[in-house]
Amino acid sequence: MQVKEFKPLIVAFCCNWCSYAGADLAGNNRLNYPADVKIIRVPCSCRVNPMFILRAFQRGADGVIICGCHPGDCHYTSGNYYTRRRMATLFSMLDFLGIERERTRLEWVSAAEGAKFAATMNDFVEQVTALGENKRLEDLRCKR
Amino acid sequence: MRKCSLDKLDLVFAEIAKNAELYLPVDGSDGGAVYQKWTEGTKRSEKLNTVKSPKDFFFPQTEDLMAFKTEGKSIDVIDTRKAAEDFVVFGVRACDVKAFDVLDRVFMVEPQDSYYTTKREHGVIIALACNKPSETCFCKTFGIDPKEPMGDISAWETDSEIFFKANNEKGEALLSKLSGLLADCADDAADAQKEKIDAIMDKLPLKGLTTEGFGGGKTEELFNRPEWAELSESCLGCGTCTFVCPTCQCYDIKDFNTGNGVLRYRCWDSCMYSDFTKMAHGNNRLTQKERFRQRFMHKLVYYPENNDGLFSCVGCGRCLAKCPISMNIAKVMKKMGGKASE
Amino acid sequence: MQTITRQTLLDKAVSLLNSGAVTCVLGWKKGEFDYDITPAIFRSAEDLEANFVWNDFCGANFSKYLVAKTDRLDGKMLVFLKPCDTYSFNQLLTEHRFDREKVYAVGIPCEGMADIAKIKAITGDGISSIACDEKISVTTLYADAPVVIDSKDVLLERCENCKSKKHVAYDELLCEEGETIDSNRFDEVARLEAMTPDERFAFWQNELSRCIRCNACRDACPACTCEKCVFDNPKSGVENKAPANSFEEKLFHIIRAYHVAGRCTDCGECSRVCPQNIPLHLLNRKFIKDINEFYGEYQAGEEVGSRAPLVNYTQDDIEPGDVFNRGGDNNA
Amino acid sequence: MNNVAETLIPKIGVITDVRIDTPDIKTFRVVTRDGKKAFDHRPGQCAMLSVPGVGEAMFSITSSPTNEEYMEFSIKKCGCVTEWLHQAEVGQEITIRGPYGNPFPVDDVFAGKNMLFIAGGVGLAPLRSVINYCRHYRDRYGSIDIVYGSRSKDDLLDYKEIIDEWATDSGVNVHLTIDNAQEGWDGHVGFVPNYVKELGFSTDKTAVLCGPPIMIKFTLEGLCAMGFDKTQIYTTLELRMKCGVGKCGRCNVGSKYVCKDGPVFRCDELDELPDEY
Repeated sequence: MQVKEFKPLIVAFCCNWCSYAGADLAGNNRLNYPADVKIIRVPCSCRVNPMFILRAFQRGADGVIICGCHPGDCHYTSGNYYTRRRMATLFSMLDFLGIERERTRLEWVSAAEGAKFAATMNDFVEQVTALGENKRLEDLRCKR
Repeated sequence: MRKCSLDKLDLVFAEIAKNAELYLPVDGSDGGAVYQKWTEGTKRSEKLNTVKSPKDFFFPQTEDLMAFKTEGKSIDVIDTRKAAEDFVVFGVRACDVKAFDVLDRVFMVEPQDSYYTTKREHGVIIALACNKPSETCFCKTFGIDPKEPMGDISAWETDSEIFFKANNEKGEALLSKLSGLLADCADDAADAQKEKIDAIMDKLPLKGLTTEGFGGGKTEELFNRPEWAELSESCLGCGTCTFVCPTCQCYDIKDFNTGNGVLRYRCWDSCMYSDFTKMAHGNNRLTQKERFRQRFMHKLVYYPENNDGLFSCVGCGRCLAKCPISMNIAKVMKKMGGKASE
Repeated sequence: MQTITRQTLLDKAVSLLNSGAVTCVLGWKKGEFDYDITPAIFRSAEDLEANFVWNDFCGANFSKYLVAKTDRLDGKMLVFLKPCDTYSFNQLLTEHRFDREKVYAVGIPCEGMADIAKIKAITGDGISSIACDEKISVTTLYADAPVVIDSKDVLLERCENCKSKKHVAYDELLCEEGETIDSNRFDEVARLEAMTPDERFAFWQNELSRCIRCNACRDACPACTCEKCVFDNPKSGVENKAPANSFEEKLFHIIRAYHVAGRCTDCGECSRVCPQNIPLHLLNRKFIKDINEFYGEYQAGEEVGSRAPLVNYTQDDIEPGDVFNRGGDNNA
Repeated sequence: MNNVAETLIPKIGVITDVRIDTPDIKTFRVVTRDGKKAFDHRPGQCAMLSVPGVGEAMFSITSSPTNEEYMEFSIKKCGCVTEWLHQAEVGQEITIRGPYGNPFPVDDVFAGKNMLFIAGGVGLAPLRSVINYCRHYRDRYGSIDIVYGSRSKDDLLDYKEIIDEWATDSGVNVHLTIDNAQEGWDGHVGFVPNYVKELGFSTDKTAVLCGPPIMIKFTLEGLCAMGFDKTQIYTTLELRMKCGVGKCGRCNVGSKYVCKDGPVFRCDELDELPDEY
């Protein structure tokens, strides 16, 4: 029997002012990262509500990454500081419920860091691939 | 009537489980009893009753109704109904058995609800008399006798033996399959146990609670009574009472978009919820008082009016035990209607 | 056993009501049995005399009622507050959820409230009466003699791990000023943290799978005072009246705990009211423990107007990636 | 068991025509995939229409049963389902199940009677079915009076049909009114209840009312003041519904379920229900 190779579905929430442009730069520079990363542009990383992350998992994501501006560089002065607190507590809670901590990540990627964006995505995809399918936050109804 | 010794009961369970799934109350990790599938070694709960009622077997909390595939402007309906398997539920109490009658009169009248009806046809209920009723019990108020539970088979338990009596063909068919394990006995064999139950029933604190003042035709008399305001004053508007209730049958139909189609399912709903009657342009029950009143008026007046005087409360006492603020139908009945004689 | 008597509370309530200082009293009303006590608003001295109770089963936290019940109130409402209730009281004031001027808060001492489920686990079903004196004495239909229980053995979980005997808000205090307590309330959280992720997952799967989505936890929670909850909003996409699968159970409880994180005073009402005995307080305590460890000790409701940790920041906060690398037993 | 009929499982309907009636009301023509009517109905009955993924809602069938080709639904935009329908195009499929509820007693009680129809706004939708039924079997009924009012001329439903067909029928008197005067309107201006009082009908009629609750309330008072008995007046109710067959409990008022015991009620029957509709 042929085993289908597992390719994780990754949802990346990217801040409009930095990492989204960083992704653009990565593309312009022909840097490779897997096509399984689906980018969702948000006006600021702090726009990401914990519900977004859980809903991404429900709808079939195997990993969720949030990319924002480096601390101190937020377009709106302090948005990413709030993101940092929110994600720290949320990720800790997910871990508390026994959900693999490697499935979620927060990274700071500026508009100039195309290479970092690609490297981060490659690394995260590799990490989630190693974990396998998301079973602990899956919604069976959404399985194809 | 047939009997076997209690230490042989597991053999009886094993025999039943050969042909059908068998469910019975077991102790959950939180201390409350819950219906679970029997497998070799499953230990029966000693608790009087389960936290959730057995209505789940026929009317589960969520149930898929159908699915839709949409493409462009076209829609396909997919019938997701599956053929029901035979199953047996052991240890249902007299009150909960009566609750099936209440539900039958909703789901099995025309147009019949096929989801409920097929499960009902495939389920065999073995009802068990209550040896140790709780202080929250008041089934007698609604004419239910815990020593004579109905169901397809009635059962009585003593310290050493268990007695079975089939009440219909379905029950007789099951008992005949167990004939190798059961011995015939006189029809009055369980009478001593029945007397013991009667003696306890006489001591229950709610024994005097009556349905006097309730029933069909009492709408006008009860609806505008000032007591509703006071009774509902601290109601949180949660759905605990409705979800543990064996007779509450209101449901919601919802669509869930799975990303590759639409699943239409139904789930229990509660008249205590603020959005129960909310429409696009308003709500005809705006405050908790009205929603609270609806629940009790439905059980004590509207339902009996439509169902030959049958109340849609069976006195199982679950809401008495579980309401976060300890407001319940017994308090409502005492305040609004006949008084319990001490 | 409670140190303050029903009579003391009754006298206070009646005198304030009769003097016109308050127009109604939020108190505990006796039920059918000795333990099924309902929060109620008393408007007359006669009603108080006849129905007011104070015993080991007065667990209900009244703070949340103030939001709805003082909204269009003429005059003041007297409310009896146990020490833990005062934290919720302050937190609601911080969030401007009720008018302080409409409330006359009387602080009363509390020696911990009893959990009827724990009592029934000892005595069995069929309780005919419970007397709360020095010890709790339970008479049942099935035992010849009453079962006598030390109230300390049957406390509600939140009272076993009582965090404070101090009233942080009151107009009048009917006892000595209490102290906060160095409780062991985070022990169970730490025990879970020390498990492997698989064990933790299995633990929560078992607990949360019992959820029937009755919303009692949310509706009793003094921090859950949204006019319209996201889980009631059909347009939110997550409105689910029943947990259709294990994802929805987790979604509801994670989001609910998260929404009250930093605002939850750890009053324990969620666990007390849960008909399925799910230890929901552990989710809230995990957030409190994390917040304390990441951002410094914070007790919601300790003072009015304090800024909740999740709507605050410093420039050198811990990175989410470092949360698991702090050493200690968290590194399962 | 898939051959057991299940009322909750709908049929597929195709929208074959969308007519823009007023700024917020459209009338949809619905047939099955093979171009037939989905089912037969009686005047005043309802059908459950749904858009998978959006929701299901109860609508009164506005076309008369005498129309054997298709069904029509006049739908006002006010919630999720109706908003979605309003942006639907011809050819769109929806689901349909029914018929639900009790019809108006057109063949027994109404037979031989002089009829008075009073409607406000989209309240004409459920009455149109009865009116057209009575017009079809014109010889079975006495005189027909129709009082219809809306906010403005643009908000009058089925205006063309009213003017071209109803008003030209013999023995049918149409009285139109709008709430506020506007250019291009030389008819009556004023609220429906007041207009009914001004017109002053004799009590040898059977009245059928439908409209916003406030209009029903005052019109009912007006008719009673004229000497009408409540047993002569019929109306149709609307509440939130899910199942349509008296099981889900949502439309329960008193001992009645609006979906199954209504939506048509005689006004004296309504008096026996608690005031919750």
